[in-house]
Amino acid sequence: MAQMRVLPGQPDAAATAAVDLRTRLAGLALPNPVLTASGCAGAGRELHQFVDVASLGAVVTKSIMLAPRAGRATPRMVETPSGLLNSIGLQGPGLEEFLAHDLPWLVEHGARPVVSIAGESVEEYARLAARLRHAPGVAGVEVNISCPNVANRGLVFACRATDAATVVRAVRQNTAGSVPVLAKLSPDVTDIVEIAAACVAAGADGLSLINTLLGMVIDTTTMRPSLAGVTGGLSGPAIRPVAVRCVWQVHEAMPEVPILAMGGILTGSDALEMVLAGASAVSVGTAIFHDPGAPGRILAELAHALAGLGFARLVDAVGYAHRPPEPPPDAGAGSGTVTDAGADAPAEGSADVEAVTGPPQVRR
Amino acid sequence: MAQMRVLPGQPDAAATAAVDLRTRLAGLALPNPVLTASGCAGAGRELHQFVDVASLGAVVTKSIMLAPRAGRATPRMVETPSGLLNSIGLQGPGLEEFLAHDLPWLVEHGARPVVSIAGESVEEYARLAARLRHAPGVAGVEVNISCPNVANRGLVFACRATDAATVVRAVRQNTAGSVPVLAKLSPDVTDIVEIAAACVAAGADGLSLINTLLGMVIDTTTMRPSLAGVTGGLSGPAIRPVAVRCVWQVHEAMPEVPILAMGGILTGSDALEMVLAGASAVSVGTAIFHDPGAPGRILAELAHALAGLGFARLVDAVGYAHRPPEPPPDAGAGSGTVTDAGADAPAEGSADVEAVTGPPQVRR
Amino acid sequence: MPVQVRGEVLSVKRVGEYHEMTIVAPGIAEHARPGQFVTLAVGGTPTSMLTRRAFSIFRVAERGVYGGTVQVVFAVTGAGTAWLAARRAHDSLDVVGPLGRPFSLPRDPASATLVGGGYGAAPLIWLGEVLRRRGARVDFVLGASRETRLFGSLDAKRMATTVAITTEDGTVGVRGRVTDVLPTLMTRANADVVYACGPMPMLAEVTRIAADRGASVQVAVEESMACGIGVCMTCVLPVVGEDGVIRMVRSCVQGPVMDGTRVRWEDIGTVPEGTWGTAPVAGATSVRSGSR
Amino acid sequence: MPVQVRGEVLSVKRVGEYHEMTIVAPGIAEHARPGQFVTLAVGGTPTSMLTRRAFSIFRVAERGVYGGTVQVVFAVTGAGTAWLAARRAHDSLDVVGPLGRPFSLPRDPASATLVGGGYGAAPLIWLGEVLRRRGARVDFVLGASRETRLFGSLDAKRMATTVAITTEDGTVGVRGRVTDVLPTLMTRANADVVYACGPMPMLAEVTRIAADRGASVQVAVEESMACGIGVCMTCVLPVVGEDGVIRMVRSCVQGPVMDGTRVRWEDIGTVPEGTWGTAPVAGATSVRSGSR
Ligand SMILES: Cc1cc2nc3c(=O)[nH]c(=O)nc-3n(C[C@H](O)[C@H](O)[C@H](O)COP(=O)(O)OP(=O)(O)OC[C@H]3O[C@@H](n4cnc5c(N)ncnc54)[C@H](O)[C@@H]3O)c2cc1C
Ligand SMILES: Cc1cc2nc3c(=O)[nH]c(=O)nc-3n(C[C@H](O)[C@H](O)[C@H](O)COP(=O)(O)OP(=O)(O)OC[C@H]3O[C@@H](n4cnc5c(N)ncnc54)[C@H](O)[C@@H]3O)c2cc1C
Ligand SMILES: Cc1cc2nc3c(=O)[nH]c(=O)nc-3n(C[C@H](O)[C@H](O)[C@H](O)COP(=O)(O)O)c2cc1C
Ligand SMILES: Cc1cc2nc3c(=O)[nH]c(=O)nc-3n(C[C@H](O)[C@H](O)[C@H](O)COP(=O)(O)O)c2cc1C
Ligand code: FES
Ligand code: FES
Repeated sequence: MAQMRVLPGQPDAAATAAVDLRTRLAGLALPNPVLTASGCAGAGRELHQFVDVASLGAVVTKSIMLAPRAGRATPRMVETPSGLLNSIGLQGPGLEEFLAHDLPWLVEHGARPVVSIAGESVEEYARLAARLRHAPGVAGVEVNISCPNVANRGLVFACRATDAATVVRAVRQNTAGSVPVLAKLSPDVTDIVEIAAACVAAGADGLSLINTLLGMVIDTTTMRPSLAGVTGGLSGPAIRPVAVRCVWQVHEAMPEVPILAMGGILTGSDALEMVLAGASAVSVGTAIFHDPGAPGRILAELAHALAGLGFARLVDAVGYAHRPPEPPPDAGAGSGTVTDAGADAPAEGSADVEAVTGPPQVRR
Repeated sequence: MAQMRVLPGQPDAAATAAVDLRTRLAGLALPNPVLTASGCAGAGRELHQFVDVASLGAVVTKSIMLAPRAGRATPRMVETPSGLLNSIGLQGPGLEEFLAHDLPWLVEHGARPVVSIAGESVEEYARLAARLRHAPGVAGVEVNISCPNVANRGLVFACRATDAATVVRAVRQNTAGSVPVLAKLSPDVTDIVEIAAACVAAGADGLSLINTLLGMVIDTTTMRPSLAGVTGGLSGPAIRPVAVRCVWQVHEAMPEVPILAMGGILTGSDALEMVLAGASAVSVGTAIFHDPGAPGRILAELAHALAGLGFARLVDAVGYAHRPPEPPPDAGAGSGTVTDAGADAPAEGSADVEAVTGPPQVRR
Repeated sequence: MPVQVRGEVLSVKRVGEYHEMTIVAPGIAEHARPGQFVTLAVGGTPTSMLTRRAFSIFRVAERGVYGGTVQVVFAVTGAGTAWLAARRAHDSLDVVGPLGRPFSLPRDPASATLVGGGYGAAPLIWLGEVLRRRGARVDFVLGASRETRLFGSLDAKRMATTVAITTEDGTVGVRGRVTDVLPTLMTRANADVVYACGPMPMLAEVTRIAADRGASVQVAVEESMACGIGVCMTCVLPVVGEDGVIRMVRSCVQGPVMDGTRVRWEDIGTVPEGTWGTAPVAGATSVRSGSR
Repeated sequence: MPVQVRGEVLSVKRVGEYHEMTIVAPGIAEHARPGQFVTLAVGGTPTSMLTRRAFSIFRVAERGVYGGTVQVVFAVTGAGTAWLAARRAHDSLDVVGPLGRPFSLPRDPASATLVGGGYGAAPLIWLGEVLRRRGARVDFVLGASRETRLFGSLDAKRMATTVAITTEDGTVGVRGRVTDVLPTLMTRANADVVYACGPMPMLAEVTRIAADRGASVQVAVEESMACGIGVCMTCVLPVVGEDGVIRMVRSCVQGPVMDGTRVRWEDIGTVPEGTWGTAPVAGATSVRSGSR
């Protein structure tokens, strides 16, 4: 299983075209399931040079706060094995500037903007939501609750079910009913299902899984933390197994709740892994830094992979890995086949998602 | 910062010899700080073909249970980006066989055996400890509390401070006072400092940080979880930033508690990172699979790195990154140096731990 | 005893759909025996691929011009083998070996039938040469899905009494599988022992056929391995011991060569009931217990 | 507008302690201007190194035999540049560019002094050629720690009115730093504008010297970058705007070329008090707030 096949040949357009890629995140209908991850695509403008923002399922914008924010001191980033540790500190222009410039730009260019919001108090979240309510073009709201709650000794909202729920409730109450609210959870908790359930009970229409893992790197030449912010958020393929596990657990517990999955998605196969685990859509984050064309490439690869597995519709693959395994294909196990050891696996460069078991007929 | 420099040239012996590598884990005096990680070196015998077990700080053995254990079905392992996901299920011969064959072998070969124990109830841990009390040669006991507690709906002991503390207390009470008890914690918790504090209050002499992260991989060809055990433990360099963060947080909160650090250590520089974060010793796990000579190589590289930074003793480097940054060296910042951009960094292949700031004189 | 050496690639050449790589690896060639394997670190520095890749030793030369060499034959099936296929002469390679148990050789001259599927033929060619030198009769059955995945047939023809070839598409030899022709061949050769290397289902079937005919059977299994040296417990499969007890046995150190009749083929991928170490812990699972 | 292309390595050659790499990268050469950079993905597939490596464009050829080519000059300082240095002709390379703001050129013929430290000379050679073509007077100050880290002095001599060389060890030219000789040189050349590329402390000092003498100064900064295209906010430094307000400015899109006098050199690595966006959130930190 090549986990990080980068920039392969474009899958052929016919296969892509054959698969119905439409999906839904609660009330939000999307033309396809590949979105950008908050903080990894700005407000879409720069990325648009490499991928047409209108071609994406949606653009999730960098978490916006009420006021402009300078962010943290530098260094803000350090590369880690198959990962990235960042401590940006939510640098951004503040809500008013965002509404004046960024949101209209996205709408004009045909993108579906999912606006990520961040605050340091429940009231701040409520005000952000209320203000967004009157902004035209908001397709959805993602609530980044991985922020320190100043009212509670800086404890991150996402780390306590009650705190998380309070924020989500405030946002939900201040958001138009037609606009879905997604709660974005942190994996840095003992029981993510508990937090997920609390957010859903508080009105979240869907869940975004996962935010970065808290990590740290020490520079062995300066003997000090590499980041000015000391700790940072770990993202990229390194964390994908943790993300898949979170999606799996939450989907297992609440199969009816739509999940937007992110964490280390670098290829169409990675995106498919999330879909099979239970995600209705995926966000591409760190991969954009590695390959600015990643969202478009991943979408094409995903379509190709789905077609190869015999899926006619993306939605049929959502959560598929949770089904009990099907009986082995009729050419039973001990039947003395002389397939060459290993040689039947797809060759280098071809998609590693070719059907091995037959297509899952049951659903077609 | 090359994070994963594998198999470089051996650092020169002179530098290694110059550094005093002795360290202590609570009552346990070790000739050097490089140990094996539980489950990654069996009981030392096979590894001995590549690294003399007597030359290691200690050998931490595979977690042993009271009874023999078959472990989980296969597949038990899947490679992930810069990581490994495993679900071995604690296959092992059981305590009696371990005491009859494995422990004596280690003692005979001059190793210091730290015996890792695992159980499914507090009583099982207590019995393991009590039985070990009378076994000659046990240098220390590591308590693997990342096991499901059958009495508490299978909730892992390491996930609740009270459960963790109960186990540690039982083990401590049944272990000779001269033998240190290390509690090995899971990073899959909201607040690792809370669990650490509970274990220390319950009598742990030191802490082993960290066990694997709960993760999962789905095979996109079979569309089923890759591991027979569905979820597994994520290890390797992918998780190192999480491990460093845990060591940092715990050392910050309880600087007096000795820490044995593990999680993705692949080079001497990685080991040094853990030491600077607060570890008194480190365990090498997954790296052994990549490079069976890793423990010996890492020790040599660490000694070389310490010498390069001007440390005469390993113990002086423990927790060094927590000290306030020293004033910039006298050749002040804006002084117009025309060092070639980038070119002063150590060249390829040379240790990336050469002093950039002067040696930390303060401590010598 | 296995060693870890910094090897040097001498050559990589294509053989059908496979790659044949020759590596200067002093200290390994000298002690290797047929059926043993080496593991190679892949991906360069820094690599994202931590587990070493295992390959049967195809051949060794104890005194090449450059020191002992080891040859392996491999198919490109993923990123690790793709990286290996892209190596060039003089590239260095981290090699560990020889690992595992070799095929055991009959004490007296015997009739040996060697059954190889795809690249599984590689270690058997070497084994055949050793058997011939000891006076054994050697017959080969080599099979593959198609001609380009057949390996070693020329070498086999040079030494064997008979060589039967099967391909699934019939491009060369008999259309079908090695197990289709094996029974006839064993009878003709009056086989005392069968040696097999290839995909697991083939090994299971070869074992059944050989056992039915009263021949002893040694197979080289291929299980996914994390360490290859016996420390991790990844590569296990259920094997019945002389005491009749099933144990989860490490194929890297107690294999890869095993007595085929001892392997619980139908139970691979499970821990069969009654396996040593199952009783006291049956049913203990939890959401968070997958690991460690 | 930057593009992403699958480039092909044409050659890698050593120049002193540096590597000069020529890449066929159609679509990039055609639109690049001096001071811009490209980013390269490193490590192969699968790579453990996710961030692209940034390099100033040394030269472009719009119509090579093979299509537009881009040249970069780099020092091996870590695993990514080591991987790049090991590339060979025909290897493929993922290239994004041209990125960032180029040096802006004086409207009228002027006297320009170009100051390069180490490989920082690379983009200045190209800039010098462009300035010469526009009729400017060009003088160079090139410095390095030692001769083998000096880049571009021959090219500089071919086009410049004067070329001053400094090395810290005195192996060639004046023993010392570029900033030691810059003041004299500027006076002699009657410099209107100074262009500089090199380590950050050098840029700070060059800025001070140029500003003192009333020349305008453009510097190409080198900040650690995660994306290189303006989406991540990694590469910021404090810059004073025309309105007098300090902002944390992205050097990948609002640089790398900046007006040296606008950069708050002494505050790099901090968020100076009063920076736009600091007031309302001052002091809000927590153990778990490092991320996101
Ligand atoms: C004892 C032994 C001998 C072998 N001999 C040969 C040989 O002579 N020629 C040859 O072509 N192949 C042989 N194999 C299989 C070979 O190890 C795999 O094809 C190779 O590891 C695939 O690596 P990859 O990176 O290309 O594939 P990936 O699928 O990307 O590898 C991912 C992980 O799965 C493991 N893996 C994948 N396929 C296999 C497999 N079939 N068996 C075991 N582990 C696997 C890899 O080692 C790695 O850990 C042997 C395997 C074993 C255990
Ligand atoms: C706009 C710009 C132009 C540059 N032009 C050149 C050039 O022409 N020639 C040249 O040799 N170098 C240049 N550099 C520096 C070059 O990008 C780094 O030397 C290179 O990224 C180091 O990679 P590595 O893997 O070898 O080092 P590592 O230290 O292993 O890299 C680890 C991480 O740190 C980053 N990093 C390390 N050093 C630097 C640095 N000095 N500046 C920015 N990021 C760094 C890497 O990009 C990577 O993300 C430039 C940098 C920038 C930002
Ligand atoms: C540089 C950077 C900035 C980020 N900023 C935000 C943010 O503002 N809000 C948010 O909810 N998540 C933020 N994230 C987290 C990502 O949206 C995503 O959840 C995480 O990186 C995992 O996905 P990935 O591995 O694909 O990057 C950021 C991640 C990175 C790397
Ligand atoms: C295959 C495997 C088996 C392990 N078995 C155990 C175990 O029995 N007991 C234990 O406490 N930790 C076990 N661990 C966890 C390691 O000891 C270590 O904490 C973890 O792998 C992180 O270190 P590393 O990244 O260096 O491997 C195991 C890890 C692996 C990879
Ligand atoms: S592969 Fe580790 S024990 Fe066999
Ligand atoms: S490097 Fe990402 S914004 Fe500049």
